[in-house]
Amino acid sequence: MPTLAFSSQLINLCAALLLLLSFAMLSQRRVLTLVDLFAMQGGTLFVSIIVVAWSTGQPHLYYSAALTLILKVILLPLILHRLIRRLGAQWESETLLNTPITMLAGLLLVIFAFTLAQPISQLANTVARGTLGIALAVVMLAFLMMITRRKAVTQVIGFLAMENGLFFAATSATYGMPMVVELGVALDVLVSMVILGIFFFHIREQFDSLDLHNMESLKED
Amino acid sequence: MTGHPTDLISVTALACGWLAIGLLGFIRPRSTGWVAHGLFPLGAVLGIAVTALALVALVQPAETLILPLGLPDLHFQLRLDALSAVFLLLIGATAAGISIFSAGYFRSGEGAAPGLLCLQYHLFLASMVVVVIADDAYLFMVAWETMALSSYFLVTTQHRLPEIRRAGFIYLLIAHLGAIGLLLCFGVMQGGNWQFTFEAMRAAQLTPVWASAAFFLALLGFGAKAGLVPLHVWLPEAHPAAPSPVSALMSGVMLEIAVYGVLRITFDLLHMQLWWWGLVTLGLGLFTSLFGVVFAAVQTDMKRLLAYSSIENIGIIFLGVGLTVIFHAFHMPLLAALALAATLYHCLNHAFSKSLLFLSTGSVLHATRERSLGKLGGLIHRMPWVAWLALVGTLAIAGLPPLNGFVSEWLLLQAFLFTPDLPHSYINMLLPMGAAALALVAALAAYVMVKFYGVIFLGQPRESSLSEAQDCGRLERIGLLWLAAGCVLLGIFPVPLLALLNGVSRELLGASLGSQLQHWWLLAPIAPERASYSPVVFMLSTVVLVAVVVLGVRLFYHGRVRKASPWGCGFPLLTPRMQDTAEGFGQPIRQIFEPLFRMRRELPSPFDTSPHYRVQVEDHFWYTLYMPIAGWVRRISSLASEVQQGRISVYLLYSFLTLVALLAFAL
Amino acid sequence: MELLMLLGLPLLGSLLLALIGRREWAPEANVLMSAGTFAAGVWLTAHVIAHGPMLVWHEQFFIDPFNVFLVILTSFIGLTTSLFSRPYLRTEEQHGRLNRGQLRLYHSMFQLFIFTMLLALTTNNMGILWVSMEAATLTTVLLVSLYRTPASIEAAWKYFILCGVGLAQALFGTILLYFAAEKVLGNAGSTALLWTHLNEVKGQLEPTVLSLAFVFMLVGYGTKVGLAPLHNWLPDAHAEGPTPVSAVLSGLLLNVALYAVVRCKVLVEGSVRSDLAGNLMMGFGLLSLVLAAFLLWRQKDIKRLFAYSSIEHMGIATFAFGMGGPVANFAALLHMTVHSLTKSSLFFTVGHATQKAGTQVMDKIRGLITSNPTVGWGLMLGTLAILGMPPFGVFTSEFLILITAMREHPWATPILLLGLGVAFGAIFSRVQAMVFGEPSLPRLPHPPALVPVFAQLALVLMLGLYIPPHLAAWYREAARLIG
Amino acid sequence: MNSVTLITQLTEVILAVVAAPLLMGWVNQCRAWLQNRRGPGVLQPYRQIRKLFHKDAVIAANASPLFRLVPYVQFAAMCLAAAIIPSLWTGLPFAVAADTIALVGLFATARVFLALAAMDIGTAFGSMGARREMLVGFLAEPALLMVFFTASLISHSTSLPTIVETLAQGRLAIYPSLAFAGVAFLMVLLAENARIPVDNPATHLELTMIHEATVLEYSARHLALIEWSVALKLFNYTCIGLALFFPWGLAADTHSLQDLLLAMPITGVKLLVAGFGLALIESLNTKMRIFRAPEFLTTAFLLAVLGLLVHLLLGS
Repeated sequence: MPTLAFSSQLINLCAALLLLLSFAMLSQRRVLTLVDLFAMQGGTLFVSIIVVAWSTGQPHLYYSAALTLILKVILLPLILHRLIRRLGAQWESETLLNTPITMLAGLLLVIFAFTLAQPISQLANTVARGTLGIALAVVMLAFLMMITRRKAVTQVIGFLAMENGLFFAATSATYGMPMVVELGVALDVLVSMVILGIFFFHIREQFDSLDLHNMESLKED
Repeated sequence: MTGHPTDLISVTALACGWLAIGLLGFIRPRSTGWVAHGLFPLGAVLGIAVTALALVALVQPAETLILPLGLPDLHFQLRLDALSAVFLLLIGATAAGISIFSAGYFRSGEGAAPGLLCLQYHLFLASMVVVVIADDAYLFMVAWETMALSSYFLVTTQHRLPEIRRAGFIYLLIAHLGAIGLLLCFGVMQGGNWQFTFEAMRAAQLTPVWASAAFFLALLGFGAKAGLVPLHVWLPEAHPAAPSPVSALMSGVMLEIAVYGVLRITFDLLHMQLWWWGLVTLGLGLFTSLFGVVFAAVQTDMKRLLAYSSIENIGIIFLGVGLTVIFHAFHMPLLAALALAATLYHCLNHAFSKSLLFLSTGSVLHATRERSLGKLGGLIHRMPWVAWLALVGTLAIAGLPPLNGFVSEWLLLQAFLFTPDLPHSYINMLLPMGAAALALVAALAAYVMVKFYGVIFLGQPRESSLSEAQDCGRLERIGLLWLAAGCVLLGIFPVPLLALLNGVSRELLGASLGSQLQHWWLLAPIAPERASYSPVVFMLSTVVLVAVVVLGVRLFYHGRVRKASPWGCGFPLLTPRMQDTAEGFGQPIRQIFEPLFRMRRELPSPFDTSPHYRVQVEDHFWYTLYMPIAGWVRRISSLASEVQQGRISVYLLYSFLTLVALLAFAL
Repeated sequence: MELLMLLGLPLLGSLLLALIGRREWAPEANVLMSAGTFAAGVWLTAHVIAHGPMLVWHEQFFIDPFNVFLVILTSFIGLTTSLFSRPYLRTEEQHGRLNRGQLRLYHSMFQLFIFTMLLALTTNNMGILWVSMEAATLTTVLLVSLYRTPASIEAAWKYFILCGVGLAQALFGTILLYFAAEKVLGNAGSTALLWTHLNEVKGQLEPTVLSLAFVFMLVGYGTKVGLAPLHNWLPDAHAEGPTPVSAVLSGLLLNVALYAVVRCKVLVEGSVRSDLAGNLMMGFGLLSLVLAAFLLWRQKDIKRLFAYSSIEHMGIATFAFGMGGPVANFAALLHMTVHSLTKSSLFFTVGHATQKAGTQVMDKIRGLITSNPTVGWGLMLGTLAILGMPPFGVFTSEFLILITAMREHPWATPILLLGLGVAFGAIFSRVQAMVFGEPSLPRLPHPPALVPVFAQLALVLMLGLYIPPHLAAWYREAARLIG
Repeated sequence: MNSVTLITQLTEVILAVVAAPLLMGWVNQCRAWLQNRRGPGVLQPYRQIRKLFHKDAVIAANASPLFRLVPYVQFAAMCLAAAIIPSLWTGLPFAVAADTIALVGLFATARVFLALAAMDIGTAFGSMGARREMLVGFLAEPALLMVFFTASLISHSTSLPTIVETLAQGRLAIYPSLAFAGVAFLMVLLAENARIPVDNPATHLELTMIHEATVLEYSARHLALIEWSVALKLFNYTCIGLALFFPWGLAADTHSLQDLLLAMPITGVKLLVAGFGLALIESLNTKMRIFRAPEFLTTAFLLAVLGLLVHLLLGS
């Protein structure tokens, strides 16, 4: 198609925004800001889903959009904020890799993801073609973030960001999974969040810090 | 499939009977009386029954039977042919003696509960029977490993002693190695049609390469069980560790079962035999026998000594197998039959005489609580029964006429004498070396046995505690007598038995010594003018001559005897400790065969106030073969443990990289 | 109906126990529930055997021979584990390592875990499969961290993060699968994730997408199977959780995860004409086997030891599934069965042993066979069984796998044998030292529940000597389904 | 086997038993002459034996029945050996019952029993003697066997009479293999019969003696039997040597009486020569250290095997 439909352009914009945000998260070291970024990512996701729903007229996508809004934009960030305040874990200690190199690695990942998604997006008959690649990139960047961070909280945020990427893939590339599945996934995410919340306190009381280097005792010697 | 397989069914029933006896032990597991005087004699009776059945089956055509057990598409197949029958005979006859002995041997308060021992012991027997009659790879493996397991538990009866635990571990490890070899061997032999019945394997046509692979895998698998060098290391550990009846069973029967496996695979399942297999087997056998006997000569623990002597005999047996293969490969059926007869006969001999000796060491152990040769001596006065019966076993193992050991060695040497007729020039240059080595081994065996018997039973007791040693009980005597009688009979009437063995050679080689054995009293395997030996005449004339001389001396002179203290060449005070010790007896051998050993010496310096002397002889293979392997495993595992190093980021990195790699691979 | 009972009972049970879990008789209730579930499982099985595969509730649930045998296995081991945990947890409570609240959590989560397992097995929807796997992870995370000790927290955290991330990949794979499927089945809502439908049209699915999807799913579910190098969570989780949990992790969770992988493999093989999936699985299998075998030599903690042995055996099963073909699949299914039976019974005995010793360090446990013969023999026989000693069933499956490997992929045979040999030496040397020798342990307050142990070992022994024709036919059917 | 052969068999054995001490006496006499001594005369061994038989036996207090049995076994074994070895004629029906291998076995049995008896009393010297006896034995036996093998490979038989007949008929064919075998046999003979250079029958010096140490505890009739069997052993070995390497003149068929009668003087002469040769060797050599004995015997063994190889190589 010579020029993309407006909706597609919007979706691509959202996709680009998501990618940008994940890079931002990758480089961000203040935990609270990280949470905000995560919330913004959720927001972008929400917008994109709305756009897809509107452009394709798929009713059930509105539900999932609502889910996203409640869960990822409002609920989880709130919980995280409170937790972090309670635990006093505002500052991320030194990352394992320094920022420039992390960025570089991220860039390579994006390229890899695009090449990977290339053959697939050829077959995509959905409004947005490149989205799958971007979703993959987001997932991988989140992965990278989890690898490089040292605090339990940031790892969890990375985990959630990954979830975002998946959601984005599900909605934009395939117009959303069956409702049952989405509900299930959402439920899982919520529950896991709760459990993680509990966990933070356990970790705190056991190691009196959320730093992961305390948790390297189980190994083969 | 000949009619109704009555013999086979009854053999199976007897195996189950042994199993049942074992389970009965659990009715009153702690009562020695019930187990020892109730169940073990019963087991012995079953053993005799097995013997009788085997004798019947030897002359009858093969029978087969399929049990509705096992894998869904591979039910348990059983087969009873002449070869199985011979080894059934071996198992039954030996087990009968050992069981009756054990009935008197197992005392309360020794190691595990008698009921448990009873179960393991009879499971061991039953599994050996099943191995011999199994006719498909799966059942064979199951029975084979059950045999290994039950014997392992028997070996570790006294598991509180660390060296016994070690022995058990080494034993099971090497047994497992062998089992793996066998598994591979069967995998190779199925020959493409993926049938694991022996029937199909007989039909399979392998290329020479694969056939050789199968043969050598079998040699590995069964050699590990038989104690072929360098897989022998478990034997001198496990045999001393086990209770004596068990060592008797393991050394006298289990090792021969391994020989059965080799014969079954080489001559029955494989459709071709290449002469160089025989050469390799023969070489291995020679080396093993020489190795075994030389090490036996320097041992100071009586059961270790016997274990090494078992290694020696296994070597001789494999030498016979090799010779058979060579003759068979060159299409000399009669000679092959001769060699095979010698092999089987030696199996029987070894079964009887070695278990006899192990049992007598058991009695000595019970009477004196002493295993080291350095602390025994003079027991012929305290325990005459054991001593005189052990003398029979000693002479038999030493291969002296007119006992059984000599017969098989005679046959083997005869077989060797025919090797110049082989069409292959440098084999018949080589094989006489074999004959020479065999002669050397036989002579060394005599040396070893004189040491064994002389140090334990003759001379003066080296420890004061020996003076209250008690002779063995009635049941034990019966067991020993049974085995000793076996040795003598096998020695004096070889011809009828060899005639029975004809069935085997006819089955495996398509030829037999049948026509050569017409006189029951004269053993002339090829032709009387060529070579002949008549143990009956020999025995009789010896006895007559001795009697004549004794009477003559009594008649012409007198029988007056005065007792006096021994004459010490004018040396005033002789003490028992001045007798030759076991080390002393081994010293010349240590000197002559020095390079074979790895010795640690502690020699006293002339200025020592309290000089003390210690020599420890060890096995090269342990240090050059087994230690390095263990080292490698340890090194690799320490490398592997680097993977699991505790940092979650690293773990995440693993999965990340795996993902990336796979994605790249999938594209 | 049977299905309703099967899934309903454990769910109900978890709620119930969440309420009354503090009561004295909570363990009995737990046993009761598990027994009910088992009964339902048997009923369901009978139904399937009688009437063949069933497809119920808008095709959302699908029972065929393949998963029904896992269903009955799962419910059976759930039952035995609940039987075992009764005295075990009582003793733990007396030792003051657990309080009533934790017991309540344990019981309710145990039932929930069983529920998720059964859901994952019976569902026909790849999405629901994913959801229930994730749920299983969550429940087991709580179970692993039950003791609240630093070590257990750490183990649970690693377990959670690694499996969470892994499962995220699996979800991506599922999305890709859906992406490919809706091309064929149309975006007609929910059918495009139903395995039965996918299975029908697998020939038309887009190969490139599916191969990518399989990679993601393999990495995802493979993490839960414990395939090297994704296995790192497994030993920690096994070693630090309560022993009943280790038993169900090894006995059930790994099986179910492998089940998920195999379901995906079936689809992918149908679509991708190459044997990519098979090769990947074989590679992972061998790697896990060998790595685990060598790591076994480094172990000091008995539960870690058997955890690694689980990795090893999962490797073998994965390898067998990778090879494919009737015999290999048959063997793999058999291997899954005997491994879960043997390994869970092993963990039961290990549980008692460690409770007596008050430590999991093997050097401190000696002479079990003297101090407590039943435990000692259970451990010894179980070990011999798991090491593939005839006449136990593990030997049967390994025998079949080996001969198939020899036929199909001769190069793999030495690797398999190397792994098996090394593992044998490692495990046996340690277990022998614990079972034999001078006793070092006192007796226990509560008589150990060893009925499950010997029942399961007897089953394994029977499978080694005699596979009932029904069972054989059933395995064959399942093997045929997997193709 | 008819009565004639039986009679010849018996006469052969009886002659051997009777003549054995004579040979011993002759050898000692020759040694005496070679050492410029007068010597006790050839009948000395008979006197010795007779004297011993008349004495009362003194036996160590802790001797077992085995100890008293052994001398008889020794003597019986040597008689059996004499019955197998064709000293006068080859028609020996008993030889069917035991061939050369059995013969070697027979010697081994005798030796083992002697060693056991020596250990029975439990004195330092007895057990030392036993050990040395066995040491000599386990090297000498294989050598002897190999010598027999060489001969039986030539004659395609292991029965001694057949071998001898074949060799005798062979009209002076040269067998280089037999040359090797001959030397080996000579060395074995020296070792087995406790002659110089391996052992010295005349000494009782504890540290050097081998055979004597084993019989230290025997006295009177037992000692007599031992002495006699020792003489018989020497006789047997000599006859084996003669039969293998100088087989001419032995009566082949047992029915022509003059053959039989002719055989006796021939054998007698051969024995006299052999005895003198033996004495000569003993006088020319000195006894070697006990630790050298293994080397000596290993040489013998190697020579015998070499003979075997030479035969296979040259086919003669």
